[in-house]
Amino acid sequence: MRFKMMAAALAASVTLPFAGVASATDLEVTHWWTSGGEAAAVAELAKAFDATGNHWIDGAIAGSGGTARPIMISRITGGDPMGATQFNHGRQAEELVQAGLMRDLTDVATKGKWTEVVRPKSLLDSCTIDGKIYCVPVNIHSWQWLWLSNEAFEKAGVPVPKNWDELVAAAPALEKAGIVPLAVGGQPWQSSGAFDVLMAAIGGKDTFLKVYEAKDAEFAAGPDIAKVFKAADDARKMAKNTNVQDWNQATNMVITGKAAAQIMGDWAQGEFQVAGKTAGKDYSCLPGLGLNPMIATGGDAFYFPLLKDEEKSKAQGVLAETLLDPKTQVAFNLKKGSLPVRGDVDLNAANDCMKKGLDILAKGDVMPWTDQLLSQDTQKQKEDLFSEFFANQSMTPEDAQKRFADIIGSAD
Amino acid sequence: MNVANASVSVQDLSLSFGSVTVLKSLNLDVAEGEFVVLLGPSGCGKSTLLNCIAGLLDISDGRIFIKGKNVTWEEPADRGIGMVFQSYALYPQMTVEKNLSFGLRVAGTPKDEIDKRIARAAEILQIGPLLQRKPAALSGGQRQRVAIGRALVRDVDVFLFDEPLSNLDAKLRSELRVEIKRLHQKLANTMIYVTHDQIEAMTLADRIAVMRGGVIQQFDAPQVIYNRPVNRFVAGFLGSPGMNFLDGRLENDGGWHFVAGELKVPLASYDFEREPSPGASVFGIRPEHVGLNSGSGWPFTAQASVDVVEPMGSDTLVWLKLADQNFTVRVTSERAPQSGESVEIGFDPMRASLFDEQGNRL
Amino acid sequence: MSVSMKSERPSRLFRNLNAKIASVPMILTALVVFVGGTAWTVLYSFTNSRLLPRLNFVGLDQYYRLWAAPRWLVSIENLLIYGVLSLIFSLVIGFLLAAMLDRKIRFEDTFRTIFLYPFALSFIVTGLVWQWLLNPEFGIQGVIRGLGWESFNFDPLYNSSIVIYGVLIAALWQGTGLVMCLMLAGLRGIDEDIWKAARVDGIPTWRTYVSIIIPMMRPVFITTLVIIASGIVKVYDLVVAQTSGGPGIASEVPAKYVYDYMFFAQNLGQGFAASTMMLLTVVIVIVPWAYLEFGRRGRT
Amino acid sequence: MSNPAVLSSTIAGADAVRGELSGPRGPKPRSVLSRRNIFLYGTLFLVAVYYLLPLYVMVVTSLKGMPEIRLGNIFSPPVEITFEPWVKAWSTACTGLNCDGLSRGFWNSVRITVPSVILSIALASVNGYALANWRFKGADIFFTILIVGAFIPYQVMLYPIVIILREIGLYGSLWGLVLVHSIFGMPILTLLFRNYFASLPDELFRAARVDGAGFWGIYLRIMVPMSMPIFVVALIIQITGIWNDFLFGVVYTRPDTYPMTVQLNNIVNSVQGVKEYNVNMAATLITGLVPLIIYFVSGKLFVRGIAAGAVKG
Repeated sequence: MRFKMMAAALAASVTLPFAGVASATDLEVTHWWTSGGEAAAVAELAKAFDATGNHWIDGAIAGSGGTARPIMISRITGGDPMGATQFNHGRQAEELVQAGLMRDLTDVATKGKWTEVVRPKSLLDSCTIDGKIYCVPVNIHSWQWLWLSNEAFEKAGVPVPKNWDELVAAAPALEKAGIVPLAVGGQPWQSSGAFDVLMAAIGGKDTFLKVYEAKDAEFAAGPDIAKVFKAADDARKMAKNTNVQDWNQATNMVITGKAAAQIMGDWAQGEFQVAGKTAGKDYSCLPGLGLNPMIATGGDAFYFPLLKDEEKSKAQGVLAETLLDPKTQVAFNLKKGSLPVRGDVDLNAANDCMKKGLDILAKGDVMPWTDQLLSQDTQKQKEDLFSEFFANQSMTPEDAQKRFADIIGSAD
Repeated sequence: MNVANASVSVQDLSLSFGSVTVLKSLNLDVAEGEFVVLLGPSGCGKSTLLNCIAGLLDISDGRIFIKGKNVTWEEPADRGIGMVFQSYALYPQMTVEKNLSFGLRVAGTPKDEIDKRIARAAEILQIGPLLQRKPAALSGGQRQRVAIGRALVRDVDVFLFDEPLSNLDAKLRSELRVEIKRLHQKLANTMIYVTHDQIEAMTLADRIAVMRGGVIQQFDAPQVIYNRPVNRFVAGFLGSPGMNFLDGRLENDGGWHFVAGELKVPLASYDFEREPSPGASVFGIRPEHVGLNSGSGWPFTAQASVDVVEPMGSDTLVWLKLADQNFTVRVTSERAPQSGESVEIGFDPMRASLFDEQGNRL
Repeated sequence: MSVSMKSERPSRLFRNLNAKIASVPMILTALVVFVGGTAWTVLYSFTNSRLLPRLNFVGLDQYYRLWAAPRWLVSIENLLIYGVLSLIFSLVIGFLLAAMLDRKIRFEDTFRTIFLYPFALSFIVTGLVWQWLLNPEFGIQGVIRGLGWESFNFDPLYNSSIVIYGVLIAALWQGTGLVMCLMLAGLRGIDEDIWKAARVDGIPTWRTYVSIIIPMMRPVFITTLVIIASGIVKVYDLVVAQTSGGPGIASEVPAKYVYDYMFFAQNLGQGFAASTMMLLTVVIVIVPWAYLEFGRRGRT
Repeated sequence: MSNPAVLSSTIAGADAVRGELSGPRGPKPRSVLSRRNIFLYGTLFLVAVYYLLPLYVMVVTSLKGMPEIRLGNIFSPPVEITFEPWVKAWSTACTGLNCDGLSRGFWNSVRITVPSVILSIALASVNGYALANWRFKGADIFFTILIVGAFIPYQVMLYPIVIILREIGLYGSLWGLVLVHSIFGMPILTLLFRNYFASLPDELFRAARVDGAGFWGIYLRIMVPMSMPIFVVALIIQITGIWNDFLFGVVYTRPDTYPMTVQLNNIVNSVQGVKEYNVNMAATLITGLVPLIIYFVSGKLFVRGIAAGAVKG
């Protein structure tokens, strides 16, 4: 019986791909949003775009930006560009723009008065090269969050910490209860990102900018940063039993109470939501690790390769408009767990954590993030360093700091 | 011989692979309808020469004419040759009939013509019942017959055989040898036949070309080659057991003599090729040209002691010590001596071959 | 000479013309893709190309940086360990299995199929399965601990110092079947008389293998070596699927460094410099040998 | 002057193969229950377990439900067999917005594999034939380059290939990918074919030339029909290699023609909350099914084909 059903299912699904062909302009959109919360958010964008009479062809490539980006870049440089593609805004697409491969969106932006609605303004600045606008920011993602499992602390019999230092203090109790105090997945960008968060939280905005914007290697080798490395050392000790790779598996450890905390961007919130958890009740969040509440204005943006096809170019314009449409912004960002890029939208539906973020944003406590400040090359070197630092307990914070300073010294 | 009336003419042919020269400025003219055997030890270049004639190897220098036509750079198929290989080289996936007709089909010969030729070849070679079989289902002799048939159907002027019988056992070999001879008599085609087997060479050839080191040593009728070898190599290569060679000196004391130790052979009856001069030389005589204890009647006799006696059925080989050198004599079995015995040998110096220090015939 | 020279020696170029035409794809592949691609890569390794290749020369900067990068050094070390061990183990295991199968055993087909099937699976699949089997929580370690041996410790993928051996286990699982197959084919190609002769001479079996059979199988070993070695240099998918280079950078390999720096870090120049180093090593090791093996031979 | 040992087996390619595979050649084992036999079979059995374990775990896991996986150990057989993971992997697993599982990729893989296998084998066999039988000046140099090319990591070549494909206008098309597969399959396949053709008796080739067959005539009418064993080997290697390819499939095509492995990667790597190991394993098995079946069915032909000359240097 079961076999028959399966066979039928197989047969049905085989014929499907050849069935539906859309009549409106098809636009292929590539991105690397494939986790539960991310996929749900993309679905909102697709829905909004389809509603304009066009058709969103989804080109999701799993495995984070590292897998997806080379494919996207190859296709753009190889002369077979997609209709639109996700990049982290910042410096990733700079050269593609300079090579004249990307479409200038200034006309669409002027029409939609983007300069007025996009907030904070720095987002649009990242999209602007030589006075022309080349990308559409869709959300603000900030890294500086500490996610806490209320259940884990309850189990360990300690109060839910209010900041990073309290978490460090609670670690022994957590470990005794068989709970991993801090979940850090094995992917290199996670440890690297966690370190940046620690720097911003412990050192503050000025320290952060001095290292990453001014690229002051001497300062990076100095005592201020040594403090950050000390904290990173605490972090890796707490994280040493994590044993997972993906960020959302690490998040899942917090969701299920196997781990007490995770330093992760606001996109983690999407996972809590998908799991049906409520902010404040099941989990807590501490922006800026509870030390230094700030919002980094990193985030995602869509870029539009220059296409020859008139129809498609027109559809690109429509998509660009749609992405910044207030309704789309709300729907997308609620699912994604990120903050909208326009200040004039109604986010009543937002949960506790999101509201915290919005408040900080409203106060203007914003800072740029490494995506905007550092080249991918420097980022990668940093990732190599911190993934080694977090995995290899025998590497001293001093050694790591020395290498870190070298990287900053040669950064561009 | 003039190129125009030679069936196959090879002129100044050289072949080298890199720095290795395999054939050196070689000349060979084969007459119409002639059966020529290329004979020599392995590595002498005889198969290479055949492959050059067939067009299977690109030569480095020289020219090749077949039927008066310069075919030096023609494709093998356009040279009017048929070739039979040592390993038969039958196409394993084709039936005998397909094997026979492959070349004709490639050339686009009409179907009825193909059938006619196959029928004829099958009749000549008596392979009619095998036509629908695959080569794997044939015996060695049958395979070789098919291989010959493949050359036959092409209706060519020149047949090339590349050691066609070496993969067969002794009995089959002699059977097929006769058959090839019969075939030649019947077809009267020009045939060039490569072998290292001197019996095949002697029995089949109109003329034999003895080769060594890429050079033809002697090219003549089998009897001439056998009886008047031009050099020591040719003399030693033909005949089994090989020719006896005695090292000694040529001396002239009132007539030419060959002297080795106590042995002194008068050479009055020897037909010198050129004016001899005194000095080191080699005296050669074939074992079958020597008599043993046969009394008088020989122009020359000498005493020798028997070393080993080898009965070979029809006759017996007697290994002797003559002037402290090895010497063999072939005698009929009933006249065989005992080992250790002292015997008298006799021969006619007229039948001997004398060579100078360089091994060339005197 | 009574006959005129009709056919002149044809131009060298047109000799074997069809063979040359048929070899055009090969020649193009060799020249355009392999030589051309390599030359292009080497050229751009002297530039500071980032996301897109640009001819902005910076001399040997990329190489200085490469050899100063701890991750590159770890990668090289890993490739050495992995390469040497996987070469030795796959040859030894492959040969032993083949020798065992060659001993007139029953169920030879079954055993052979079992040893060979992993080769049908991609490295991605291999990596995933072994990642799972070696997972300390519910893989082999977990199961054995569950049986009561609490202190049992086997977590190669989560232990920096032995992680490369964890990768090796999976690689051997996937690759030895093919080696066995090649070896078995080689053993089957050896004349049975050799065995008889060895037996008559009273040579022990192991000695026959070592002194007679293995030397006779030289061509098989060479083909096998080409296949294994080319796989080793290229190892990438397996590491990505199994460990992603972790923990930390403990299981990084050169091919992954190349890929990561070209595409993640968007530093083509650095990726090309690493590629060039890999190519250089390959060329130094392979070319003299390949030329001797495949080039100088022929014309028999 | 050929070696008689080779010549004796020249009667037929098929014949030669049969001869070589007449059976095991090793020394004859002693009585059934000798210590030696126990050791032999014992070792083989243990090794077989090592080889089968991962497959067993994959199959067993793919038939379990998630709760059972979380509780039980990976080696225990499923308490309750469910085909749910298989159905999900095939038809409903999601990547981004596309929730049609592996089914879409399956046909793409077929469309990629078939022409790639045909073209790559056609090219490599002609190359091998030209190298073995029609040696021309310089051929060896190209062949050496090709063999060295086998050692170049694909990642290194990604970028130059993008440029080449762009210049010839094949980037992003199915034919571009077919070409890439043919190029990268060329070194090893050419080596195999060259070795095989070189092991065939040269006299057959000469006989065919005397019969008037040209380069292509000999290839098609003499060589190919005699070379089924090596074609089978090449077929198996290529089908497996191309079917399992991920890198080229993802870089040189577009999403609507992504092969199955890309979908596998998407399913396995796009973690939605908890890793669904059962679905992952089912997806893995489904993806590996085509090459696995080929191996289980034709394993014998594979060894036979390799024995028939592919490894004779």
